[in-house]
Amino acid sequence: MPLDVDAIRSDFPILSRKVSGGKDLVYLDNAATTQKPQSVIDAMTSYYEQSNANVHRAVHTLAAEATEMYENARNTLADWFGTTRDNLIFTSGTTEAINLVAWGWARSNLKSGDAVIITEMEHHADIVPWQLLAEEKGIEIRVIPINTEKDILDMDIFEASLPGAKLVCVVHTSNVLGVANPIPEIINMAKDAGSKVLIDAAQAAPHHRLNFSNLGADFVAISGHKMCGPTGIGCLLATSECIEQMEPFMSGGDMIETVTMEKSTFASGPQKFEAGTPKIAEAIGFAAAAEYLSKLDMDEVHHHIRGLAKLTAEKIKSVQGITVYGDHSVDEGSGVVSFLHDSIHAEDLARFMDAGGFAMRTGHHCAQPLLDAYGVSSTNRVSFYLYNTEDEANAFVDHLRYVVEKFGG
Amino acid sequence: MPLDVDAIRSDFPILSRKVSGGKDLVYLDNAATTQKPQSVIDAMTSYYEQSNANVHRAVHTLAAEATEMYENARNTLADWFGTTRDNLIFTSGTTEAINLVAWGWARSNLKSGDAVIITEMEHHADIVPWQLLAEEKGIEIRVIPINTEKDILDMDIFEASLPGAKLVCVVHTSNVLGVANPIPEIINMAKDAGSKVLIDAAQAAPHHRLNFSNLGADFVAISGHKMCGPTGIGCLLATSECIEQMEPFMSGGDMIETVTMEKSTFASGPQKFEAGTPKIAEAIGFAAAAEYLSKLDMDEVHHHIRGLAKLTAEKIKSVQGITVYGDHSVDEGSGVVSFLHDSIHAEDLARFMDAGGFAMRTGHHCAQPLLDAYGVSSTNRVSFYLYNTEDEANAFVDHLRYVVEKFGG
Amino acid sequence: MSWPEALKSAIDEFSDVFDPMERYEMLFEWASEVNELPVEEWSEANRIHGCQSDAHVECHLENGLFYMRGGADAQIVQGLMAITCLAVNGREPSEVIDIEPSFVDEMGIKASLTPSRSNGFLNMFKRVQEEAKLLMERE
Amino acid sequence: MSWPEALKSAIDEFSDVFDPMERYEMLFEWASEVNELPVEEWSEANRIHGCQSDAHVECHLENGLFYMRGGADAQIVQGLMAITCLAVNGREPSEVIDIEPSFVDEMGIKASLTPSRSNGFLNMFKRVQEEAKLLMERE
Ligand SMILES: Cc1ncc(COP(=O)(O)O)c(C=O)c1O
Ligand SMILES: Cc1ncc(COP(=O)(O)O)c(C=O)c1O
Repeated sequence: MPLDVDAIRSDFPILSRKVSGGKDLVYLDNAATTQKPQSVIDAMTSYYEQSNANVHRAVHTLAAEATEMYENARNTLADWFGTTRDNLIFTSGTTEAINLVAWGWARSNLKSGDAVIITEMEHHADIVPWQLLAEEKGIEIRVIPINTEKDILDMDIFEASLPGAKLVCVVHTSNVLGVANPIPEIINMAKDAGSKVLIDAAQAAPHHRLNFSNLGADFVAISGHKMCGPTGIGCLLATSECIEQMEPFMSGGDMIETVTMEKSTFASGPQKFEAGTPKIAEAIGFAAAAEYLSKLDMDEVHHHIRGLAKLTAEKIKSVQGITVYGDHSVDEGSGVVSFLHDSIHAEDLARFMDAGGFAMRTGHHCAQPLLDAYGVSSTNRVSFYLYNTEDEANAFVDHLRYVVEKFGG
Repeated sequence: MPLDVDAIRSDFPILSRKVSGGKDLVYLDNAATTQKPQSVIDAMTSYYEQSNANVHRAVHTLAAEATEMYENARNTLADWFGTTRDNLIFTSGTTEAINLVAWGWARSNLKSGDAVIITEMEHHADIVPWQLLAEEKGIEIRVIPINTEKDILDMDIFEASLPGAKLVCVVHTSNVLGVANPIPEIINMAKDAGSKVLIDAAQAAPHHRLNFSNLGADFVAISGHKMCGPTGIGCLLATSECIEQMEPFMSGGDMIETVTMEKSTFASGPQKFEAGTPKIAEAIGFAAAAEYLSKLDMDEVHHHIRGLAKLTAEKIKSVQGITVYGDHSVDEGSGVVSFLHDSIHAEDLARFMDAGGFAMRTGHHCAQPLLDAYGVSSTNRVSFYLYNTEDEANAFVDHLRYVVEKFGG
Repeated sequence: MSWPEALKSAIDEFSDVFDPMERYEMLFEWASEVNELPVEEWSEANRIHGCQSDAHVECHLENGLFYMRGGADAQIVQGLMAITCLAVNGREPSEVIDIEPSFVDEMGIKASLTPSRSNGFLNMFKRVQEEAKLLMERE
Repeated sequence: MSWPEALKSAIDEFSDVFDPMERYEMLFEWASEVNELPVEEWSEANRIHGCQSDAHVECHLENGLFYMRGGADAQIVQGLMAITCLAVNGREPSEVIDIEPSFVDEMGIKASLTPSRSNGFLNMFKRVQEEAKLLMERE
């Protein structure tokens, strides 16, 4: 059964906003962050209005309620991501999740000369932490280039790079191209070569129901705000084996077992990496987002989002002067379409589109090396989500055509 | 003019909650986290319902609005804390702020043999990061003991410990004792000795208007959720000199200048330490909290809170079997009162108090070394805030008396 | 799950009471009814982690049936142990493993069934079930 | 702040227009009116950081009065530079330092006056003011 997009739209209060002199908002910047359904906003409001208290280690009613809500949020999310509460560490987002792997796991488990594989398709969040670690520890970074003809990773180079690699870090779905990488194949090859695997699922989690157990990765990094959840929260999924290998990163309250002035001992499991007062309302909101998505058929969600991207890519390709980046002929991939006009500056184009009510992003999308590979320094990017409609996609194409006709001469 | 506590109470929706079979909630766990006024909740809701977008680097209307709201939040908070936006780094709370000093500043600016001074009064958040750093870098930790007779730090030992110290880390106001340390004196002495100073202001910021410029500290760590703000946000105030000395900690998007596969260069100022999608709604909520407080006379707020603590401490001292910890005869200090009964277990006592509607905390309050110094492993703790009333304090004392009469035999 | 008679009547007794204060008082009284583990037998090995109180539990089989003894320095925890004894003692270990800890909820005691490191009751109950499992395997 | 006549009439012209699309179109046209800094003179030294477009500005004094020339690869940014020229050119550098960038707001152009690293207009405007300051000090 196809998605009831009208019903979905009515769940998102912001979608009735007007912008740019009374125009309907057409929000096409979902790869940057998605909007939030009322149920997510309400979950947080109701937490603050009814049950707010610091969690853990207190017996009073509010603290018990808050703890229950917070820990149930962990259960809900673990369940949604196909894992257990003992394998889910709350972070502030994908960036912190990857940093936690770098600082908490790689720093103590890799040594000088060990190799970490990353790809040219990565977001800065999956590049810079490895560069800093490499500099500090003398770790070798091997980069898998992208084949810019086919918009895919060079799997031959990947295979050749595997011997001696201790960690493979790869983005599930590119935030610039919308292209999905062959993740099962990558994980299998890496595992066969004895390497751990970290998947950046920031763009994949919003429209796939990831199953951590089935996936077979060692680490998966996710942002809540890109999948209907609040800002300031995300999670790292990690195998029990890896969690046990990890050293404390952030330290302080709640992650300890005992503290004396001489020495401290640490909690086990996820809690060891969750120092300080947790992101309580955020965890509750994130779980409400998973609950919201759980009521939908995620295959349909994917189909819908990807369909809009394919449609849009196909149509704008024929607009004079427009180049589309990324292969949009395949069904895998996300709702992202990057493009450029050959004479209208990307920023001007974005402003003209905004003037028509269309919210899209322009820039390097925190993926400078990928753009370098394509020989550009920025792209225009639209990215669809479950509440976008075919009418919106068509209106976008029409307005783009109008702008190009007017200014593309 | 004294506070209009009735008016204040009506700003906090949760205060009309009933607990424990219809009893009025008397929320006395404010040192753990405070409640949120409607204006803070509304600021976040309205952000999500009207303006949610990822900030920075996009030109569309929502992104511009969100960026403006987020950056104005930084201005508001910098202003509230007596500093500039270039000296305020958003973190998830005090814990992350202190970790940022440890990982971002101390790790690259201290070397083996350098000394860091901490005190026995610290929260685990200001102990464990230093222990981890000491272990890694061979840094010496010098501990200033507390004089448990007078409930103050031993300033002679402090003075004697200063030579060679590179960093003094001290809690402004104890979360267990409610005692305020002689911060100006400590800062002066440390500065004279050529040491940097980090102040843990988690408990002080909620009822003092801190002025970072006047204070003269190098670093101040603050949590939003303890001062009417949302969970998941706080900040580190740092001098420009120290910010310049700091190396990147978390890395990824938004904190870079350029990224290539070979090397990255970094943004300057606070942004260098704010990797990834920021805590947007949280920053806006935190600023709304500062705005809420800015409408009150903070001297009166302090006076009110401290007054309730003094009153309560005085009254419960005379209850049979009760020992109060901390000196509550002085005007400085917070709304915290820790105590124990000599035969009723702290947890039982907390449950009995909860049954009467009184929310208080029990445990080691993430300050095990301090409790060790007093020879106890946990305390009962009430902590007052601006919305608490004298009636609530008195009702608390009455119920405590009743419980002690009934079970303290 | 159908509860043993003794537990049933305890649940009835508690759920008749509306005021949580009274309910805690009752639990406080139950504390003395626990099959007590004397303080001399408290050890690091039988300590329950994640309790705010110092709580210990010892489990064994008698004629193939499960029995626990407990002790804690907090009376309410000890009261919860006494109630737990009603639920588990004299049962097959395989039954003990399957018992849901929901009886405390039915009693109206906000022991909170959230899995969290510091949830004393739940940690105690899980420990009892783990011991039952071990005893069963060892048989 | 009272604006120079030329700027005032530009402000009037813009604020008469309701549709943001039209306003951008107008600004696009203004782009050609900037005291242009030819591409040959674009250098790393005169590049404005924090713009999404490649934008450059050169400032100097003529008879003690301030003048800027600008160039950018994005037309709207260049249009904003042209408007800025109206605001600053031919003024005392000390006046330039005091000008508020609010004129773009009055024109109804959502250039957003938020201080943020990536706010192109504001970074450009600040750069112009810094140059004015330098020129004043150097005098
Ligand atoms: C004195 C002190 N320092 C640090 C912290 C840690 O703050 P947070 O948990 O918000 O990071 C607290 C709060 O528990 C505190 O009271
Ligand atoms: C592929 C990818 N990785 C990582 C990130 C960083 O996520 P966050 O900013 O939520 O930490 C993003 C989002 O911008 C992304 O698209």
